[in-house]
Amino acid sequence: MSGAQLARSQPRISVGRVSPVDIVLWSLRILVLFVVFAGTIGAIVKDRYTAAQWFDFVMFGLTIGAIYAQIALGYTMVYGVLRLINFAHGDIVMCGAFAGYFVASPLDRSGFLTDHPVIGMAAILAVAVATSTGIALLTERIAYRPFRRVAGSGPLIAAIGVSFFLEQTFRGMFGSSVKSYPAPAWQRSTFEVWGFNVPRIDVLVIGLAIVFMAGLYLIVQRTKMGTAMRAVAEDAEAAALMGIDVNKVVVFTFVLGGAMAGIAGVFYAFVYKQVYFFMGFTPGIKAFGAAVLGGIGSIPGAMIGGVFLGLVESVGPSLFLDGLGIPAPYQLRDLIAFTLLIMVLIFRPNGIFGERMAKQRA
Amino acid sequence: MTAVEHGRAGAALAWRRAALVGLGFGAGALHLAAVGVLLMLHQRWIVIDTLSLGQATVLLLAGGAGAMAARDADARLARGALAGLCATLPLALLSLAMDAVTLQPIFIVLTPDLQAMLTLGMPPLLAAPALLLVGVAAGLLGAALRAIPALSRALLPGAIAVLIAGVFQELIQLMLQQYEGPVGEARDFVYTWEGLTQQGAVTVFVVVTLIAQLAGRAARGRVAAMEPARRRQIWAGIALAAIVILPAAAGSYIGQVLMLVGLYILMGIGLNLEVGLAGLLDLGFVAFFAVGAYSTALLTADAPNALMHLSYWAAMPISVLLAVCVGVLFGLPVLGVRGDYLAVATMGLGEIVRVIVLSDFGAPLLGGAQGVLHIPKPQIGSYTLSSPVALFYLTLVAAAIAAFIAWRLENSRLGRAWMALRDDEDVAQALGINLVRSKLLAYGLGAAFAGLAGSIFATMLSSVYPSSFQLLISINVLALIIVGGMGSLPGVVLGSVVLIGLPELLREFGEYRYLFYGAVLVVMMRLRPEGLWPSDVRQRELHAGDETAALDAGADLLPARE
Amino acid sequence: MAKTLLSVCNVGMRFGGLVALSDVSFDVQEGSIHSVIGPNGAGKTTVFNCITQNLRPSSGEVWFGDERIDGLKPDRVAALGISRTYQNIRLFRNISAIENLLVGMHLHLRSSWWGAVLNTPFTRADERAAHEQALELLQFVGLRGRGDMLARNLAYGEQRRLEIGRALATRPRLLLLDEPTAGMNPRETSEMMAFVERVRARYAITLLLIEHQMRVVMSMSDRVTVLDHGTKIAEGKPAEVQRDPAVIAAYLGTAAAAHAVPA
Amino acid sequence: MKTPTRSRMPERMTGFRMPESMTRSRTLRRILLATTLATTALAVARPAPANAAQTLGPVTDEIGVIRIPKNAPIQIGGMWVLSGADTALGLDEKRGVELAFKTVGGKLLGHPLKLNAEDDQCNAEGGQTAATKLAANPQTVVVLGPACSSVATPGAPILWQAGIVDIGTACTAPALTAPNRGPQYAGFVRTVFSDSEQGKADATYAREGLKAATVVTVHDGSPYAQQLQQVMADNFTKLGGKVLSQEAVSPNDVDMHPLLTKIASEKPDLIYFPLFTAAAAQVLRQAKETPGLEKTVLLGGGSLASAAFIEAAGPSVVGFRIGYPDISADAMGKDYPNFVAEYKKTYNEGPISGYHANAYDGAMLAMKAIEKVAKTDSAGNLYIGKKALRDAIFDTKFEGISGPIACDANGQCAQFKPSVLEFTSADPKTYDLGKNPKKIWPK
Repeated sequence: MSGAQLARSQPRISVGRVSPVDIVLWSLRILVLFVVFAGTIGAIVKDRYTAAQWFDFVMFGLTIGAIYAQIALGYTMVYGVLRLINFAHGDIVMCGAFAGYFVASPLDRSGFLTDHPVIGMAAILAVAVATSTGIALLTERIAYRPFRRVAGSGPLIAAIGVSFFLEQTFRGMFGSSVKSYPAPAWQRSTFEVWGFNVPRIDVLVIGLAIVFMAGLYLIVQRTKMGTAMRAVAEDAEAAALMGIDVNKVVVFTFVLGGAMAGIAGVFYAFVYKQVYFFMGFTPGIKAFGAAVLGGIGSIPGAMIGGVFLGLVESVGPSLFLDGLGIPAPYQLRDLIAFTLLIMVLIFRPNGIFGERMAKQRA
Repeated sequence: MTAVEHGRAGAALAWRRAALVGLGFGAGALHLAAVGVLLMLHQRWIVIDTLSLGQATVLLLAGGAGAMAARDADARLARGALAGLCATLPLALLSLAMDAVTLQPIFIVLTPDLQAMLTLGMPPLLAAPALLLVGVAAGLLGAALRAIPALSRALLPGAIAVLIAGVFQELIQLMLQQYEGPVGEARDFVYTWEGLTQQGAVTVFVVVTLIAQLAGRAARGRVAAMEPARRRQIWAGIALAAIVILPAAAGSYIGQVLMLVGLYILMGIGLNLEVGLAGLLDLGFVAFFAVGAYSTALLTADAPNALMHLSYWAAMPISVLLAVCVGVLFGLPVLGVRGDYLAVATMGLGEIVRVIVLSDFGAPLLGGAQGVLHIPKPQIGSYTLSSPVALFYLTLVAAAIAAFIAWRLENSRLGRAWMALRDDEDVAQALGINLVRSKLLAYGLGAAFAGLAGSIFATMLSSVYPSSFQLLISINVLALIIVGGMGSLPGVVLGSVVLIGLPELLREFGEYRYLFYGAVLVVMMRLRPEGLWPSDVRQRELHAGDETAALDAGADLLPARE
Repeated sequence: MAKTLLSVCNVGMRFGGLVALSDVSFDVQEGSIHSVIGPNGAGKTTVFNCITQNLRPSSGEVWFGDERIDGLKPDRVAALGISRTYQNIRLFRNISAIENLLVGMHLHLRSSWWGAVLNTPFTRADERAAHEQALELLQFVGLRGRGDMLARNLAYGEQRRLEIGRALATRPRLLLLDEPTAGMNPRETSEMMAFVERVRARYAITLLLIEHQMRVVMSMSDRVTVLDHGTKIAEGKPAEVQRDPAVIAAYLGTAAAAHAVPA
Repeated sequence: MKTPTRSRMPERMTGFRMPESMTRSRTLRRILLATTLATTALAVARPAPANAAQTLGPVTDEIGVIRIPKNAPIQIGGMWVLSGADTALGLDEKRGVELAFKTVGGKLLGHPLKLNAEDDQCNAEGGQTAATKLAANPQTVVVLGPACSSVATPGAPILWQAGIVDIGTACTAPALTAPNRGPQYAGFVRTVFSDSEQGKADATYAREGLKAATVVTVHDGSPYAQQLQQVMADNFTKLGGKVLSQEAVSPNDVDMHPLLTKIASEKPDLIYFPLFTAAAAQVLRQAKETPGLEKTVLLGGGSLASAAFIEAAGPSVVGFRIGYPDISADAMGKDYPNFVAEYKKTYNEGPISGYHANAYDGAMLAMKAIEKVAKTDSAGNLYIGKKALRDAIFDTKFEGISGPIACDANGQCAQFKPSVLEFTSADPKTYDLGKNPKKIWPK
């Protein structure tokens, strides 16, 4: 039964037709809701955090969420067009961050990044985007194109292979140590919004992420290539019959996804200051979760899903788990993320915001 | 266009292809150099003071390019030479570049050592052409081997034997190490601890070439007469026999490696029920493995947080049962989730299990980061199965039982229901197949095998740590059944040997294990997506029904078609 | 008059805002051939899905014999004796023809999975009987000797017949055929008609048929229901329906008009 | 519908497809039989295990003698994590050993030294395989490593069963050298301190040096960090302090802000986080940006004493403190600076993790002990008694570059003198134990 049917069928459950499966699913919902509500009430009763601290939680969530959102865009577009979970997308983010590092580091040492922040950042972003895009295209050409028409798990496995390959290649070439991104002074300063202190870099990341994502949205919605992309996502065969060059569309998709990955990589590195070969894996998986959350194939969905995931991850442990008195709640942060992902997959496989993707993708 | 022009265009195209093939191999060589593999290989001799593994790799790449380029009928050798040239070109350029600028601050492995390897100590301006020349020679040789079958028949077996003897020298020496007397002397003649001696290499080459010539002539007729399926079976039988005998003969290390292979076979068989038969893509399989391991640990260990102190044999069935329960619990919520989404959902479930096992939240029961220690080994009477070889045979028995069960299930009513589910869930349901029951059975039975593997794993290590239950395990198991051949039992065995056994045997290159792994996955998917040993098209009408059909002949004379 | 086997009462089906069926009712008499016709998009296949519970009707009731079946799971419906084929053939493409039939017999095999593992005599007997029946059925649908071919490698007509064979393997009392002659030329169509007649003769089952080709409908059906835009516009004997002004109106102006105009 | 079975049906016909191997191939059955026989024969005829009393050449030993022919290398095993995310940790130690070999010119007693380094993947199963492989090589004299206690736990008993001593180079779990560690660990020593001492010292510093009344600890789910923070927390309580909470992160986490905000709400005097490079750098950096933690002292663990950590943490590292064995001139070997210079020269980067010096000392310990017990016969062959070597290792005392080395009865060889170091510069090139970070306690 597809998710769409499941969702529809829920309200029609009548006594006598309730199966054990339904009972399990309902108890699952009740359990999660219980944890959320009891935890929240507990946290409110404990009253441990000040308003400024809650604001900080939200701000951190928005920042990481904005980055998740950008990575999620790559997943969502590729999945939309190719029905492929590009498992290596997180590693393409890593490639961008690495490329950016080799520009940012000398620029910072020479003082250029402090003196000319805009030009410096543009240069870093440009190199990162170029690298990520190039590698995304290479992987598409070498590893994914042969699977264009293959169903089953082959493409997913190839993508996993690409992921390992990229990680290990970068480890081999640049070493396994953690490299530190520069932190010019202007990034570290904070300013005040409604009496709360906000780090400038966070605002910059969120702001630029919105700008880039809006740009992407316009490209997909307004340009000829974007229209072709949506057509292929809807029905690749029909689109090919209409004279759309599917190859070109796929390449274009990877270009867009790679570019967003490069940008996300640089932002990620500027916020968290570290690059190393394994850095892309975890955010990659989480961003995929964000894409599913928002309804895979939907660009606004990926954005909202990313931000939502970031918020839940940031606020959740303090709000739900700490409230219940669970020790070391931040160790269970991934638990919250994955529970959210699974709940969405079970109960709303089209995503919280997706509607149109109904049948063929569930 | 005239025919001549056509021919000319075709020839130009073939030349271009040869160059491209060469450059492709060259890019591979460059990649190996840049990530440090080449240098690491260079530090290992195949034949001492003569040929390093790194040099052999470069030669093989150039030779391979030559052989690939020599596909067309004419100008084979010349094209091979071109391809060989192109295959060494990137390395030659790299050596020149390294001479001009220091690349090491960015690319950490582009060290003077690598430069020394590429130039053999010569000045770069001289070394680069020399390298290209070597490439041309290797390309020529590769092309010649392809073009002249007699040549390859004469040279290849010996060369391959030398290569194997060199690459696996550590392993072979370990196996021979326990023998003294003539075996020991032969060993010392052929090997030193660094690799093959020169006289050893020559000996191996000559002996193997002779054997190949003699045996080849004798066996070719008989083997060729056999049908391919049967030939494959014989080979499989021999390979299986080798797996069974080897640990007893070769000692604990091989036993240990094959034991890991056996555990993965066990898990592969389990996952194969889920993915190969029922089509339920599961990336959270490691959770069942963890449940099996932790149940055994908590039921038997001499640790403060252990629940009981049962014997291993009592704990094992309980562990399997618990794994089945968790499998069913896993399956219940994701019953309605399909395809790639299912993969992600199960991956999430697997990660949840790992996070809980690791967490301080679960620590009072599960031991948290410190794991559970002091798990006893299984005992039969007064004999303790403590050596890797003994435990290997335990695993082997478990795997054999699992394979038997899986094979019986595959050909049963339930197996058919699973295959129907895999192909079309809606139709299967419309034909009266109970989805909930069938899927939960797939999860439960798959989990049983993983739980069994986990249980053996726990007693093998005498300790369990949460770090042993990473997502990587699930990916490994999935990859091995796909590399082996989806839905095929021999494929599972083959996949485990290639993806688990081989990297274990080449542990000295462990640093690059996952690079190899990634490359294998991609290459496999491109060249042989159906797997190394795909499941046969199952012959059910004619094989089981032939006799009936023959008996019925004459009784039914209805036309075959309307 | 024979008794009613299937009764569709005021069934409606909505997809979000889209109304696919509204208030459709008809009865199928035991032993008859009943056809559902209508222009493209009239909701014929949706009716089938609502009967087999591949879709749950949004409103109304479906009765099979004395049992109300709407809201049941499709496998329960199949167990009660309703089986179907699909407009675009949906065989299990990656298993052999005979295995397709064996899957169809799933409901009537009694062996359990552990019986299979232990290879009990009961399981063996069960499987042997199933195999024999499958061979018989294979013969009946004219595929004897082709049982080991993967279903996807069979010719189109063979796939159609195999799909019917698979539906028969569940031993239905009511068989739903969704455009069995779709994509066939006149000769193949005649063969298929003869085949369907043989099915009815041999298995004594009730048939509910969706059909586009009027020749088939008019010559085979005992009774015809006409749908248009999700509502029933006519029902009756073929000849009556043919004369019905509403039906003619529905078909005129569509591509199918040529077929619909009475000969 | 039950169709009666036709009597004409041959018995063989069943619904199942018999595997061809069972219906058709007699050859396979023969192979199967031969296999069983061969296995049994081999299992019976296998050579006796290595660890029995043995006399070879001039040496007699209770558990066996290793004979190294003239010119053959002395084979030293190594097991560290050499792949995956923790590669830097293991590689750093492997390099420490390689440098130790280099200082003696790559030769010992006229035999070349050969390091057989195995990847243990920093997990128990990897350790089991690595140890089994090293133990299977009868020429393995001694094994250096591992870096991870979860490797040593299954690995050391396997090695000792073969009569091989394992010198741990960074595995700090207290249980490994506890008095009740069991006879299977009799062959395990380590040239690195135990967490219990480190944790105790850190707690003492926190109470006495810092006068901290409250602490929050953070670990990353690794056995090392979890154990260390637990020991520290227990001792801190014992000394009259209050542990506000014990937090944890996962090693790949990058966003520590929420955690630190939570910690800030508890207003601790001290945050103790003995994490590894990546996560520790994040905690450190982000703690500086978290309001409410301005006055809180941060204290890290010994795994952070490396240039790589300075590189990863950037400017926030200045003023950061770590608990570490005392490496001031009087406590620490004076050769350490030379060692670092050599390291940089050889590997073109500064030390990439924190335990290279312990590994170097482990290798030196092994070589000194070998020199003591090895005997050469007239033909130039070298003989080493296994039990004698073990005893020699326990007896050897010397000044290592990580401090004095001398083993107690339980195999604890690194003598622990506590100290606290403070980083003084954010430039990785200035990394120099003693200067950056420099010792600030005890004064």
